Amino acid sequence: MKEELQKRVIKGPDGVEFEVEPLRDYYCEAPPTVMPGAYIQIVEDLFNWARAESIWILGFGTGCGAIEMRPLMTPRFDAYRYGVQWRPTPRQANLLMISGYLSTKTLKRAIRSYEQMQSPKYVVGLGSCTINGGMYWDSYNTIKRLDDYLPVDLYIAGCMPRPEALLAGFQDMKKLIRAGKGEGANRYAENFDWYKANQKRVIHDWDMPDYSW
Amino acid sequence: MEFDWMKIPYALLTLFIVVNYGFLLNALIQKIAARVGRRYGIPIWQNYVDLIKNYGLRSSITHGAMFYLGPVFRLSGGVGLLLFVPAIYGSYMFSNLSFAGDLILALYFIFFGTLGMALGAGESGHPYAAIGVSRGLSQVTTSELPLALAVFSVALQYQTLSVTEIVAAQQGGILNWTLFTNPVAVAAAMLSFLGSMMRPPFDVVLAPQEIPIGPPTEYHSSYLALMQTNRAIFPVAKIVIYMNLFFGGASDWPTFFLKVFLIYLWSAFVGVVFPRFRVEQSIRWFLIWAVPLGILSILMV
Amino acid sequence: MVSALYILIAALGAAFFLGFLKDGMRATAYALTLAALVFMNFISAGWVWVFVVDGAAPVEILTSGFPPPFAINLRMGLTEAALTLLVNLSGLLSALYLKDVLLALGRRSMAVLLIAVMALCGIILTRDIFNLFVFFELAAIATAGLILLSEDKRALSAGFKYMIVAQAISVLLLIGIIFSYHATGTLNIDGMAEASTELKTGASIAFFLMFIAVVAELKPFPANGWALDIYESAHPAFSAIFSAASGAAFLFAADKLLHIGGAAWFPLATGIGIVTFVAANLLALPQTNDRRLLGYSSIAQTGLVLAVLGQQDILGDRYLFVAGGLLFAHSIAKAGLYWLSGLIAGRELPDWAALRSRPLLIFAFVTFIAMLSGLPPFPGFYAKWELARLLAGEGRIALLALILFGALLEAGYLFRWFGYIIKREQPAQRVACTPHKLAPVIAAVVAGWALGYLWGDLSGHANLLLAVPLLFALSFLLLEWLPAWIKNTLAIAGMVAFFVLTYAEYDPLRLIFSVIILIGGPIIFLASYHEHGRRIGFYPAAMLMYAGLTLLIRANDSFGFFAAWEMLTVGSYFLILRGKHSEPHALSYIIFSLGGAFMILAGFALAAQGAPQFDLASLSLLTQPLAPWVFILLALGFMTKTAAIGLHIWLPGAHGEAETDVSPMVSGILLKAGLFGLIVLLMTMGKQQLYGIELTHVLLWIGALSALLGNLMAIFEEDAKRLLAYSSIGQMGYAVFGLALMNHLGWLMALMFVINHYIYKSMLFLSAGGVAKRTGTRDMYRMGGLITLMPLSFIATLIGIIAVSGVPPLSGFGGRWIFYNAILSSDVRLPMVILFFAGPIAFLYLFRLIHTIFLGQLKDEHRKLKEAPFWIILPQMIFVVLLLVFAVAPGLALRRVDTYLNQFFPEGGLNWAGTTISSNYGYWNPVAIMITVCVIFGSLFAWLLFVNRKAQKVKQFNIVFAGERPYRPETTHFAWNFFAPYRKALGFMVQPFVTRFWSGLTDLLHAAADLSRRLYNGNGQTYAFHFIAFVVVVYFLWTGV
Amino acid sequence: MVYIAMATGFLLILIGFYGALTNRNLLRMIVAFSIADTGINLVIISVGYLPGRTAPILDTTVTAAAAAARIIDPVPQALVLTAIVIGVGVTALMLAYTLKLYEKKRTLDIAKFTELKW
Repeated sequence: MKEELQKRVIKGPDGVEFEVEPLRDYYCEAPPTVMPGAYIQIVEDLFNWARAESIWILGFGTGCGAIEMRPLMTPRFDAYRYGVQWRPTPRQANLLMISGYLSTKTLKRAIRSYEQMQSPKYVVGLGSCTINGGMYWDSYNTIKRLDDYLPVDLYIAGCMPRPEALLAGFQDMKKLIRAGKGEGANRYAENFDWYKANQKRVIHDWDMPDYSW
Repeated sequence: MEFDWMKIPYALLTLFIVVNYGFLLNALIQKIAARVGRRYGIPIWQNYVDLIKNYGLRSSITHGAMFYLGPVFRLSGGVGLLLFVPAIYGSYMFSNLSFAGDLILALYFIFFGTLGMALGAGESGHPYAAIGVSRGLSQVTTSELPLALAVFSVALQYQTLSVTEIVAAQQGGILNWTLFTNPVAVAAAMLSFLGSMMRPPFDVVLAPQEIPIGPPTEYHSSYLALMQTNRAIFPVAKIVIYMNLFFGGASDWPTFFLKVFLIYLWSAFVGVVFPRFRVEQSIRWFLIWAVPLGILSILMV
Repeated sequence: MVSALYILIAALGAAFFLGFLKDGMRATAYALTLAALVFMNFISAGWVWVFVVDGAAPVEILTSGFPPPFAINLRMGLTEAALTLLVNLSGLLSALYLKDVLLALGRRSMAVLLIAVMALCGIILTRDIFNLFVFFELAAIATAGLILLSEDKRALSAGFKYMIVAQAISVLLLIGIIFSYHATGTLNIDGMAEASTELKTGASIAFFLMFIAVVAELKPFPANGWALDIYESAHPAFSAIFSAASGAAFLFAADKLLHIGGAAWFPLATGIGIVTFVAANLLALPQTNDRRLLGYSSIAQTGLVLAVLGQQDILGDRYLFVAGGLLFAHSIAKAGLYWLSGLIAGRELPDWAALRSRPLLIFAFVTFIAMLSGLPPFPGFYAKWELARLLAGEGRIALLALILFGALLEAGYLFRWFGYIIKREQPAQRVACTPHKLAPVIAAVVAGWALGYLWGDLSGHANLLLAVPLLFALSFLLLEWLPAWIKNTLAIAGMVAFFVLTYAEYDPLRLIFSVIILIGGPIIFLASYHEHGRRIGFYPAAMLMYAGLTLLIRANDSFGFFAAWEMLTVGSYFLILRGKHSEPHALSYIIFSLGGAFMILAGFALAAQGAPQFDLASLSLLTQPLAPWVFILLALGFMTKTAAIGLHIWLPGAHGEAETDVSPMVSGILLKAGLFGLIVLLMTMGKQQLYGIELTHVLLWIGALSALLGNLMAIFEEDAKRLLAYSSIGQMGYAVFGLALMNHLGWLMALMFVINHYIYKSMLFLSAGGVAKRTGTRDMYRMGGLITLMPLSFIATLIGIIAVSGVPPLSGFGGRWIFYNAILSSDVRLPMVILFFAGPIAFLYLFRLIHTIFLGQLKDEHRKLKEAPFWIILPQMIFVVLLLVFAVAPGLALRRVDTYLNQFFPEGGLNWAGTTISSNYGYWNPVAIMITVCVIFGSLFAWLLFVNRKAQKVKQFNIVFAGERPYRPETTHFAWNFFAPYRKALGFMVQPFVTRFWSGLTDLLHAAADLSRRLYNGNGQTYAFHFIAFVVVVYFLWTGV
Repeated sequence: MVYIAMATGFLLILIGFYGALTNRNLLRMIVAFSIADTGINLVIISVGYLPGRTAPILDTTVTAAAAAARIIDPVPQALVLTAIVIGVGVTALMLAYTLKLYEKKRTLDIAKFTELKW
C-alpha cells in the first residue's frame, strides 16, 4: 500500500498525538445498497422516460473506441438531438461508456468513476474488446470480460463500431431504460462481493476503499 | 403598512411564467448556437427532461451542511432577484415584491446566489470547485464594474433609483429608451452583460475538462436540479433588469418575451463567434474596453 | 529661611571636613556626605516652599557686605530654588546609588561629589559673571574627577577629552568676560544687562565668546563628541548628575547670558538648540549602546530647552512653564534612565529585556520614556502643547516643524527600545536590585508623576490626572496583583457604569461613538475572560486606550481632544505590543500615530493663533489662508489612525499580530477615533480650498483609493488576521469617502460603516482569533474544513462576510444603499469609479477567508480540534444577534442621527415611513427584504432537504478526482495563492510602493545618521577641532546673517 | 605698550591652540594649553591696564581717596589671580590624567585613545 494510505501518527496543535487511518477516515466505508424505484409506478415510469431521454455520458476514453465518440458531437451525427450529453464529472453522469479495451490499470479508475456516479447508472461496453477481449484475448494486461467487473447494460459490438452503431446503441439503451431494465446499479449492489472479488483478482495493488461514494 | 397578501400568488405566477420561459429560452438559445455549428441541437423540451431526470435519481451524497445551502442560496438569489424587480411595467399583478427595495437591492442581490454557490462549492472539498470559484469571483469584479457604472449613469440621468420610475421615463416611443438617450452607458452595460452570462469568451470558470465544470463539479441529482432551475430564472431575471434600465421595459408579456430573447441572443451571438479568454485576459479586457465606456457614460450624463 | 549661601557652605564645609577623616572611617564619611546633601536639599526645598506657598519675592544674597557691582552677589528666586532642588536631589539620590562605589573609593570621591553639586548650585545661584566662570571651572574639575568613578577603564580617555575641550571653553569664556567687563565696567550680570547696549547689538564678539563658551557646555552639535564619550563610559549615577543636574545648571547659565545679551541673541540660541535637537536625535537612531543612546537623547533635550530659551520673547509669562516643563521632564526621566541602566548588566539595548522580570521597573521605564516623548500626563506634554501654541501663534512654523520632527525621531528610538524590552529574549543576567539603587529610580518615578500633576494644575487647562476615565485606567496599575477575571469584571462594570451615568450628555452623533466605546468595549472584554492568570500590563493599557477614547468624544476644546488622542495612542500601543511578534508593527504604529498626533498638535496650534483656550467648535470660524492648512494638518493626523492609503503600513501588522481579544479592540473600536476626528473636523470646517483644489475632493480620492487598495491587498494575504486588517483599511476608506462627500447621506453612510464595521470586524477578528488559537497558526492555507469542528465560529464568519460584502438582507446592504443614494446627490463622479471597483473585490477576500478556513479539506492535525473557547464564542454570538437586529431595524441607531444631521445638511435626509426607508432617489424596506429572503430561502431549503432526505454523508476524500484519489489534504485544499489569476492581471497595483517609500525613508535616515556619527572618531584632538570649528562657523554664520 | 601686551597675549593663545591641535602627545598638549592660559592672563591684564597709572595697591603713595584717579583697574588683576589658580588646578588634573592614561596604555599619543567613538 502506498505510503500516504498507511496509518500515521499525527500531532495536533495542542501537542496531543493521535492516529489517522486514511482509508477509514478519509473515505466513506458504507457499501452500496439496493435502491428501489419510486413507490408509485407511474412516477417511476415518468422518471424512466426522463432517464431515457436525458442520458448524460461520462466520456471515459479507455481505448481506441474513444475516438468514435467525438463524431457524435459533430454536425454529422449530433447525438445531442437524442438527449445525449457528455458530462465532465461522474457525479452528474448516468452512463459510463467503456470505449474499447480496458487495461487493468485503467480498470481501477473506471471502477472508481462508476462508483462515484449516482444511481440509476448504466454501463455500455463499446467494441468487441469489452465483450471477450477481442484481439487482445490473450493479453497479460487487459481485462477480457467487462461484465465480470462492472454491471454492463449493453454491448455495442464491432472493432470499432461506427458512430451510427453507437447511435443505434443509444436507442437500444433508451428502450431498456424506459422498460425499467436499466437496474445495473442495483445488480452491482446485490452482487457487490462478487464484483469486488473479481476486481481485486486482477487489480493486485488494490489501495482503495471498497466503495468510493 | 398593510400588506396585500394577493401579491404572493401574483409573484408565484410571475415565477411560474419565468421558469418555463427560461427553460424554453435556454434550450432555444442552445439550439441556435447548435445551428451556428450546423448541428440540429437539443430538443426544445430537453431542459425539462434533464430536470425530471435529476430529481429522479435515486441516490445522492452530501458533503455537509453548506453543500445543501449552496444550491439553496443559488436559487434563492435567482428567485429573489426576479421578485425584487417589477416584471411588467404598469401591471400591479406583475410588479412582484418591488416594494421591498429599488435597483440597488436588485444589484446587490445578484451576489447573494454567487456567494452562496461559492460556499457550497467550497464545502464539497474539491480543489477544482475552489479553482472555479477563484476564477469566477476574479472575473466578476471587473465584469460587473461597467454595469455598476452604467447603472450609476442611468440613475443620474433619471435622478431615481426606482426601477419603475426609470421604465416610466422611457415610455412614449422607442427613441426614449436609454439605448438612445444614453448609448454609451448601454454599450458599457452590454459588454458587462457578456461577462455575466457564462458564455464564451468569458466561460473559463466552467472549463469542462480542465477543472470539470468548476464550482458545481460535485453537484448532482436534486442539488443540480435546483441549480438548473436557477439557470432558467437567473438570466431572465438579470435580463429583466437590463430591459427595464436600457430598453424601455415591457408593458405586456409578449414584449417581455421578445426583448428578453433578443437581449439574451446578444450574448449567444458573441459566444458562438469568439474563443475563450483566460481569467487575467478577461479582467484586462473589461478594464480596457468596457470600463472606459462606463466612465465616459457617467461623465457625459 | 536658611540663606541659600549655606548650600555652598555646607558642601564646601563637608568636603573640607572629609579631608580630616581617616581613610578607614568610610562609613562616617559617607554619612557625612549624605547629611550634607540632605541639608542642601532641605535648604532648596525650603526655598521652593517659601516661593510657592508664601509667594515671596526673590532674595538677593550679598557677600562681603557690599552691593552688587563691588562684590559678588547671589540670588535665590523660584527658578533658582527649583533648579538647586533638582541639582541637590539628583546629587543626593546619585550619592545613595553610588554607595558601594563611594565606600570603596573613600572620602576623596565623596568630596569631589560634594564639590560637583556645590559648583552646579553655584552656577545657578550666582549673579556675577566671573564667579560663574569660577563655578564653571569647579564643575569641570569635579566632573573630570567624578568620571573616574566608573569601573569602565575607557572613562579615563573620555575624561581627558573633556579636559581638553573644557580648557578651550575656559579660554573663550575668559576672553569674553574680560572684554565684556571692559565694555560695561561691571562683572555683575544684571549690571551688564542694564549697562551694555553694544553687547546687545548682536555682533559683539566679546559677548559672543562668553555665550558660545556657555553654550559649548550644553554639548551643541557637532562639538559634543566628548560628552557622548563621557555618557557612554562614566558611572551611570554620575551620568545622571551630568545629564540632569549639569544640564539644568548650564542651561540656566545660558539663560543668564541671554539676559545680558537681550533679545538680539535669542535667534542664535534657538538656532544652535534646534540644530542640536534634530541632529542628536537623528544620530541616536543607529545607536546600540544604551548609555550612549541616552547621551544623544540628553544632548537633544538640552538643545530643545536651549531653543526654548531663545524663544522667551514670545513665550512671555509661559516661559518658565514651558522651559521648566521640558527641562524637568528631561532631567527626571534621564536621571531615572541612567540609574536604571546601572541595574542592567549588558550594554546593548536588547539586554534591557532583563527588566521584564520586574514589572515595577517596566513601569518606571514607561514613565521615563513617556516623559521624554512628551506624552500626557507628564510636564513635557503640557510644555509641548504651550510651546506649539505660542510658536504657531507667532508664525514660527519652521521651528515648530523641526521640533516636532526631532521629537518624532526621539520617540522612534525610545519606543523601539521599549519594544526590545518587552519582546526580546531575556539575557541570562538578571536585574541587580539593591534597595539603595532602586530607591532613586522610584523617587524619579514619583517625582515624574507629581510634576505631571503640578504641571496639569498650572497648565490652565483641565488637569488630566483628575479626569475620571484616566484615573480609572491608572487605578488598574494598583490592581495588577488581582487575577485577570476580577479586573475584567471591574473594567466592564466601570465602562458600563460610566456610560449609564453620562449617556444623556451626548448628542446623537457622539452617542453612537460612546455606545461603541463604552458598551461595545465591554462586549469585546467578554472575550478576555478566556485569559487566565494575572495578565499583567493588559488592563492598564486597555483601559488607558478606552479612557483616551472616552475623553476624546467628551472633549470640547482642542487641548482635551489632543490629550485624549495621545492617551488612546499610547494605550493602544501598549496593547498592540503585547502580540507575540508585534514588535516591529507596534513600533511603526506608534511612529505613525505620533507623527499624526504631531500634525494634529500643529493643526490645533495654528488654528488657535496663540489663544490659550480653543474650542473645537471655533474651528468653523477659521478663514483663509489659514483654514486649509489647518484642515490638511488635522485631516492627515486623523488619517494616520484610519490608516488611509499611504499611511496604512502600520495597520496590517499591528492588527494582525495583536492578541485575540486585542485585535477587535484596536480594529473595531480604535479605528473609529480617526473617523471621529474627521467628523469633528468636517463638521466644523466643512469644505476648504487650497490653490483652488477642493480638499474634500482630495479626501474623496484618498478614501476611494484606500478602499480599493486595502481590498486588493487583502485578497493576496495568506494570514487570516492580516487579511481582516487590510479589509479594515478598505472599510475605513469607505467611511472616509462617505464623510468627504459632504452631504447628508454620505455622513449617514459613514456612520452606518462605523456601526457595521465595529460589529462585523470585531466578530470576524474574534472568530479568526479563536480559530488561530485552536489551530496554532494564522496562515489560512494551513487550515481548512473546520466547519464541522467549529460550527459556531463558522456561523459568525458566515454572517460576518455576508454583512461585510453588503449582500442583502444583512446590514452591510444598508450601507451600500445609502452609499448609492449619497453619490447621486454629489457632484463628483470620478472617485466613485474606484469605489465601484473596490466593492466586488471584497467578495474575493471574504470568500477566501471563509473557504480556506472552514470549507475544503480538513488537515490531519486538526481532526481533534474543539470549538473555540466559550468566552471567545460568546461575544461573537452577541454580535450575530446585533447584526441581525441592526439589519432589520437600522432605524434604531440611524434615525436619531439622521434627524441630528439635518442641522448640518438640511437637504437630502431619509424618510422613515413605517418599515420603509426612502430617500429622494430610492427606497428599501429592510423588514420586507428580510422576510422575503427568509421565506424563499427557507422553503427551498426545506424542499431540498425533503428530496435529499436519504443522501449518503461522505467523507472528505470522497470526491471525484478524474478516477484517481487525492493524495493528502494539504495537496487537495486549494488555498495558497488563491487568486493567482488576479495577481497576474492586477498584481502590479499591490506592489509595496508605500512600504518601500517609508522603509526607504527610514533607511535613508539611518544611513545618514550612521554616516554622520563617524564625525565622532574618538580622538580628543578632533573634538577640540570640532569645538573651534563650531565656534568659528557659528560666528561667521551669525555675523553673516 | 598695552597693545603689544594684548597682541602678545592673543598670539600666545593662538600658539597654544595651534599647539594643542597639532601635537598628538598628551604632555605637549598640556603645555600648549598652559601657553594659551598665559596668553589669556596677559590679555586680561592688558585690558585692565590704564596708561600712566599705578598698581592698585592702597598705601601711602596712593590714598583711598585718590585711588579712583591714580590706580589701574584692580578687577582684572584679581581675575588673573583667580584664573592662575584655577589654571594650575586644571593643569594638575590633566597631568594626573596623563599619568593614568600612560599607565593604562604605555603611550602618550592621543590618537591611541579612541575606544569610545560614534
